[in-house]
Amino acid sequence: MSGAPVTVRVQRDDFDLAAEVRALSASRHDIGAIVTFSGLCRDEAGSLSALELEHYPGMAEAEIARICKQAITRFGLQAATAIHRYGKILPGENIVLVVAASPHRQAAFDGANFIMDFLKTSAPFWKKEHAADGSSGGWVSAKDADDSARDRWSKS
Amino acid sequence: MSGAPVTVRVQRDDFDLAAEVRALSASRHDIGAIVTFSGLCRDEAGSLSALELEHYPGMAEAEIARICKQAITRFGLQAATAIHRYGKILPGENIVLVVAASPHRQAAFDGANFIMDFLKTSAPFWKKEHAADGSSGGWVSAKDADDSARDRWSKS
Amino acid sequence: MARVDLVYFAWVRERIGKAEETLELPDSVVTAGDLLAYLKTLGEEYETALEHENVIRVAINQEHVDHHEPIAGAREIALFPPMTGG
Amino acid sequence: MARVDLVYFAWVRERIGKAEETLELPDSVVTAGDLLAYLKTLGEEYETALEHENVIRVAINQEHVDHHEPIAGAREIALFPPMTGG
Repeated sequence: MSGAPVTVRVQRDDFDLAAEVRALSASRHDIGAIVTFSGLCRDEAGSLSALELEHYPGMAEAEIARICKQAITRFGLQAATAIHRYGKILPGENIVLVVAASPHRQAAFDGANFIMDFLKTSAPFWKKEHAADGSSGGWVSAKDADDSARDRWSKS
Repeated sequence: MSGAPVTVRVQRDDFDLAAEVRALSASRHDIGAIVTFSGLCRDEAGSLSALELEHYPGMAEAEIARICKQAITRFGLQAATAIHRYGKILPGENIVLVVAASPHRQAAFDGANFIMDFLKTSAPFWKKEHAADGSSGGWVSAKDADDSARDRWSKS
Repeated sequence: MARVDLVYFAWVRERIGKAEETLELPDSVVTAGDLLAYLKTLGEEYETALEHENVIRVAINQEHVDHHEPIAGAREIALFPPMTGG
Repeated sequence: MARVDLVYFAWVRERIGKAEETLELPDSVVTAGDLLAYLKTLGEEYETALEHENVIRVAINQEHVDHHEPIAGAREIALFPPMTGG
């Protein structure tokens, strides 16, 4: 829906899932479904001590906003929120949050899924691993699977 | 994953999205993705004043738990939570919550989506509408679209 | 004769006019479908409630069953419309 | 000669050894691909950073572009590896 509110933030601090859902749904009674996606830092069976997230300020926000607006148009979302953290992130901590609201459930699922797939492949963020043994695990490589996940949205 | 924790509740009171996500993810560092689905009562452009949710106590919990366990096995979820409310629910209020956790994002999306599709078609709940003009809008009819949404999971 | 607890939900409950009852079923009632047919002989309210037999869902001991399934061993049989939760 | 701000991220930044710089580009640099080829003539660190040209992503004025696209009008050009956020 055009005019549907889009909230995009790129920030060092953690976010509050419930507060973001409330902000997006408060004082309206036409939302039937809200899907949230939280991406968290895994410890990779204890081998990872932290992730360091680098981003391209300005472009990161712009790309994510563009993706959210595409999702709103394509799936008829009533609202979309995307928050991406940067800096040092420890295992168990949040990295990214996506929230999609719609009158019906499948659009909310598809909208959040679409936003995540495109965010992963086109929002300018890069992850560096810090290994638990003190060494730098180096930069995370992009996965072909993420490109495939994105490309399935252009099939239908 | 067998042994993955399943939390199922059928209750009159509202639930707390953030608390449920915290309960499922606290003190573990192996979760990479958490998808939540919240189903809300829509006011149908002002024509609906409330929904009345009836359920079959005992069977409702058992069916939802069975569906969650299927999703855990099928998608390799690390944990699943499903909470369904009953009684009178006003527009803007929550009806149902599903939370799915997994190491990777698509499994979490698919797991939550699968649980919702089966919950809608096989968990023993029934909705009665109360119209804003004071009349009873009667019992909500089951939708063919919900059967189709469920049946797509047996295709692949 | 088998003694069984019957429970009804939503518009099945409203049309029959009660939420539950205990009945002695004749031996001729073998399947869930037989039960529906038998109940319809008990009065107009049952006839109205179960008019469209094919949409009525049956659960035995809190598990969904098809109409052709036997009810032997049932302690509790539930009849209800298609579900509309979620 | 066109004056343009260049910004580098992740291992492109680390290998070039700086996060940003302003360069005067010769008129022969027309496309994003030309820019990559030109930068590789500036020193070993650029050669190492941009060795696998095809994986380097380019953004002009904070929008993704393909290597064959012209850089005319660019105020800021960013070079970086494939993205790994989310």
